[in-house]
Amino acid sequence: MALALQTFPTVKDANAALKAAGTRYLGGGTLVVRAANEGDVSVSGLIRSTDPALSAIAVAGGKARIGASVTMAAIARHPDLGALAKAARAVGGPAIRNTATIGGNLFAPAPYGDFAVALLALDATVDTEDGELPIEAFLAKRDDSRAIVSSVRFTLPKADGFRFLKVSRVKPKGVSVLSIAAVLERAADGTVSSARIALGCMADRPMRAKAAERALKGKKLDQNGIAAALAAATEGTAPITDPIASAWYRAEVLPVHLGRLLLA
Amino acid sequence: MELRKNYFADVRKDDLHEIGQPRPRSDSPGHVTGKTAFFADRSFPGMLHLKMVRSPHHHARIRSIDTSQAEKHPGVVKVLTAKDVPHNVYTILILIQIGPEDETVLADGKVRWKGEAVVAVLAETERAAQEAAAKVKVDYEVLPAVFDMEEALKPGAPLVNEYHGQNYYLYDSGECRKVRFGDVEAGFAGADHILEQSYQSSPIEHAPTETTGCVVAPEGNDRFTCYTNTQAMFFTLDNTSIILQMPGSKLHFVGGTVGGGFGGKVDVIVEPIAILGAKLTGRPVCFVYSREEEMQISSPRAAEKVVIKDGVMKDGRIVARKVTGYTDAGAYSRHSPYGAQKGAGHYPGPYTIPNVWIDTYCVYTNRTPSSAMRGFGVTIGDFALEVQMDKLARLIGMDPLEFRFVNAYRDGDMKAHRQPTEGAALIECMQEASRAANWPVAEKYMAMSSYRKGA
Amino acid sequence: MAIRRGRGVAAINYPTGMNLGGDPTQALVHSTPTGNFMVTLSSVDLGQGMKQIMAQICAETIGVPTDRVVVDTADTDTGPHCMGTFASRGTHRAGNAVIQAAREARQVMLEVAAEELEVNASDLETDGQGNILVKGAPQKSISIFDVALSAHFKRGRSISGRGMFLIPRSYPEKETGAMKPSTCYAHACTVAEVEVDDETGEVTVLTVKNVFEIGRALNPKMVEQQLVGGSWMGISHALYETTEPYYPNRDHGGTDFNQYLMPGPGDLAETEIIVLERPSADGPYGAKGPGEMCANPQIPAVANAVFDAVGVRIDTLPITPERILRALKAQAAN
Amino acid sequence: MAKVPVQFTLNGSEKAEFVESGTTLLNALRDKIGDTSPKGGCHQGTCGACSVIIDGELRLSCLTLAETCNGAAITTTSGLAEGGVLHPLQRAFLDTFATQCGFCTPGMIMAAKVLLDHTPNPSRDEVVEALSGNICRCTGYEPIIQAVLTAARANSQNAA
Repeated sequence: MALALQTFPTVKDANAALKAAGTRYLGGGTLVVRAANEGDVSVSGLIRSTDPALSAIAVAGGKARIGASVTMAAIARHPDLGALAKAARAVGGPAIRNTATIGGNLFAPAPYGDFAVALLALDATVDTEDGELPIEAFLAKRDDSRAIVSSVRFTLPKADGFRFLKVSRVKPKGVSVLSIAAVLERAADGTVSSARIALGCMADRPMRAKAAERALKGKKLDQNGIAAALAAATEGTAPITDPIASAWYRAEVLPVHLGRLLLA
Repeated sequence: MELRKNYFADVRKDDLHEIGQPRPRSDSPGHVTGKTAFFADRSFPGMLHLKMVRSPHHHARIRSIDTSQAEKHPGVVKVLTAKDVPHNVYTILILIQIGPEDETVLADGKVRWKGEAVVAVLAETERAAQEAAAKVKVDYEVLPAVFDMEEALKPGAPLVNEYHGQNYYLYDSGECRKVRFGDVEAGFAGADHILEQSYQSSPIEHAPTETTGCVVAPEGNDRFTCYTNTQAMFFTLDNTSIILQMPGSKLHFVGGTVGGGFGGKVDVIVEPIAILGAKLTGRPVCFVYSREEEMQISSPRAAEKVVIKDGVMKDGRIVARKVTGYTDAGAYSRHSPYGAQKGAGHYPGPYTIPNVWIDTYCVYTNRTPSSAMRGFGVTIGDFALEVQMDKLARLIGMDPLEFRFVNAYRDGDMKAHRQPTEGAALIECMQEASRAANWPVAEKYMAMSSYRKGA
Repeated sequence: MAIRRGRGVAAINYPTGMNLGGDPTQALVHSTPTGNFMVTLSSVDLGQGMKQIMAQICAETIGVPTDRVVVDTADTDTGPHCMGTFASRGTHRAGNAVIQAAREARQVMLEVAAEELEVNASDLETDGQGNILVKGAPQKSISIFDVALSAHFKRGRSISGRGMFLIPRSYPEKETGAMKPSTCYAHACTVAEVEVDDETGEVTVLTVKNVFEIGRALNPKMVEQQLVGGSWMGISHALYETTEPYYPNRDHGGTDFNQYLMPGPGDLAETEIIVLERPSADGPYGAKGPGEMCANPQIPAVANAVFDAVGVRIDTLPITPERILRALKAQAAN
Repeated sequence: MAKVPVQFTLNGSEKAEFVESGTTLLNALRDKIGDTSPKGGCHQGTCGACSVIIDGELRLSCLTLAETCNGAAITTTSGLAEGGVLHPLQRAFLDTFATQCGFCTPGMIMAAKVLLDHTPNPSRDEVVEALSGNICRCTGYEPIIQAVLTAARANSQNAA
């Protein structure tokens, strides 16, 4: 069947249309249009929604709600999302960032999806018509998810509390060898009071480095303080092997890069 | 960039009007305005799109092909299989008498690499061609495959290509192209040190920004105009003429504006089948590789293995060099037998060595056929040779740059393939590099010249 | 963490042409009625600028400015045979064919001029600006514009020429390998300076200093284009590129420009290009083929620099961070 | 096959066409409207050769469906020269010998134009970032970076 695009004014109507076989939701197009161009004939119906809520960014009271159609470029230039600008700019070149959406990034398979790694570290929640879901739970079942993501919510990190690193072979734009996002809070004595560390490319989708997080609690961010966290960094990971790097390499250099990020 | 005119000024006249002038490129205004016409910038009413059904297996027998569902698919105009191609088994270098014909335009009974073309679908739209291609049913019996050159050369390895009968190209000199100069074993026997090392590469893609392709328009006069980005117009025309058993006078090729070649567009792959499609349908046909096809289906630079054994004296002279080169041709010859023998003509590199032994093999494996690329037959060899030179220098405790001066060829020196050196300039390049990189070498090397008195 | 620095050198030569197959190219040259010149070929311009170079070669030979030459190429209905654009043969083979054709056309042009000026053709020369002068008496002259008009409408002469350049095939001798695999050779020497991160195996190429000897820089700006781009490709080959990252395993081949790795605009080494010219005896105005060899010496130079930096040899291309890291770990284990 | 109307301005002039639903802007521009300056190098969003400017933003026409561009203002490289006078970027690409095969050039010029429209005096790093989604296989990028910096200098001199 030939390809056809249907546009709906509300997410609700679009969700209803997605019930039909052979349909897929069109976000920015970096995944779906590419698949169609490359001859994926399993999709014949593209569904999108022009619901204004999908394009809205709301920041208030230290919390952010970002519509799923908001692009990486829009996040990168938003004055209240400065902490996330580095992570948003890590996605693609300028044209891709004008296209790639925050909603789409949640579905991007490794080595893509660097912004979703940031969202995971932020402990974001994902809104669909089924309600609000913690991002970790959402990512776990994203392959079966049919409901349109309408927005993503998270608490803005404290100044300097958010760290992000993307390692790629090609500069300034290349896909990830790995990416790391960390939200760190520190007590008055400088020790880590809470840590959330998310990893990209260390599994088929973004994952938390929970052993490293635990090992970091109560420690100072110095060479000795982070040693246990680095030793535990690869616990639970199943890195991908792809043309960029092997699982072996990713596992070998994860502690190195995590250490550099934590000491930066 | 700096032109250093002080070198070779005695053999060069610099009084020309147009030569040596940095004239603006006549093609650039078209490029910057987007007006330059590449082949794909031409389209014709009623143009069909050709998509290829490709083998999902590295090596398999084809039990049957069922195109019936594809043929019924809306928008499909023609489906082509091996039986539609007049002269289906070909090889491009047959034009210079390098046979045997060993490759199928469309697979016939067997596939020998993952991605091999099996069925061509021509439809009104790209989408219809893609949908119909998905409906072609091919029943395969998977066969053992071989990917490693050393494995392929062992007795009992799966036979990749029956047209050769063994997993290497048979030259008139035997299983390899040979160069024999001096007495290499005597050279090793008299050497202060022996160093044998092995070097390896993997396939490299030309990755031009414009993918391989062509647009074919049937003319009213029983001729076909093919707009193509081939690197070799008549090579392509003449091979097409053979494959389609069609007089060359029926073919008109237009090209010459190519979005990057680097050797990747010298194979004759897209044009014959597109012209056949145009002939059988009477419609214009467009066959353009997808980026994925360009990356994994079009011929890459061959993987190579190079084993170098050197005998070297404490004073820096290399007295014997034995090189064994293996070129991974993949499943078919294309240009690889030529590349392997070009390697034989290139070793032992730009050095004068009295005792040389060279064997270069062209080996068949079940991977994408390799072919020419920028530096064909030489690039990987130079990597091996020049890393080996670095190792030799360190082995005998010499500066690596000085070590090269000791061995550099100069005018009149006899090369291993028995041609006297002419027009050498290696020494001068190294002298200039020594200055530019602030890598000083002994004055006697800076005083050397590629010239030899009386030569 | 340690960033360790090293440098390496490599020197190479490169053969011009496809002698082992037999290597012909033809060209035709003719003038228009107003003294512009058309070069007809079937050679292909891949972006290296062949059309422009053939125009300059024809212009030099005829004795007119380059902007009076038009190159019509890569149409098999009009252009005579060319083997193709590969093997660093384009400039050398087609250039020689254009010179031969242009010389023949020039001879007719001078003969017509001689008739108009009532002198011997052998006493005439061109000024490169579009005029034909009597040697030693430059006040006696005629424009090529007028000569072409005369040839067309008065003298009935075709100012045209045919060029054919053939390197006959060299058949390697079976047992000794005696052969003539090439005509002239270009040369290069490259010094590369790198930094290696010994915890990740990542390599940064800081500088490459390339010296190329190319016979003759027919158009220095275009030579620079080739050499700069080639130097980039050489580094790319050394450190990044392959379609089969786990060769001979066939899995995980890249299918796009994200997966097929090449240095990006943020990865560029500081690149110095120095050109020497030792004109080749058989090249057009001494030119050799620089297009391929310019991408070769960086590969071993970078490999040698990596060794100089961290003391491990990577003898398998590409020299990836993984290969370096594995070698460093093996080195540490010993 | 269902056809849908598309209507937008291309380089200042109104265009209206019917295309099959799901047609990319790249194919609509090239096959229907006849502007072949955007090139199809990958159709994956990985090479940048198809770059165009849509409502002031750099976009990849191969990933953009034509029917989503209704009412938009689209600029392509073929529309940059005014009255036969080259845009400063085009001039700079000529002067610095920044084109070889020319296939990536229109996309590079689009990426550079968006940069200079927002950042008339970019740093080298900003130029590198702006070009980072565009692949060139011939030049090694340096001449293209120099072309953009040259054009920026020419612009600022004209403005002064």
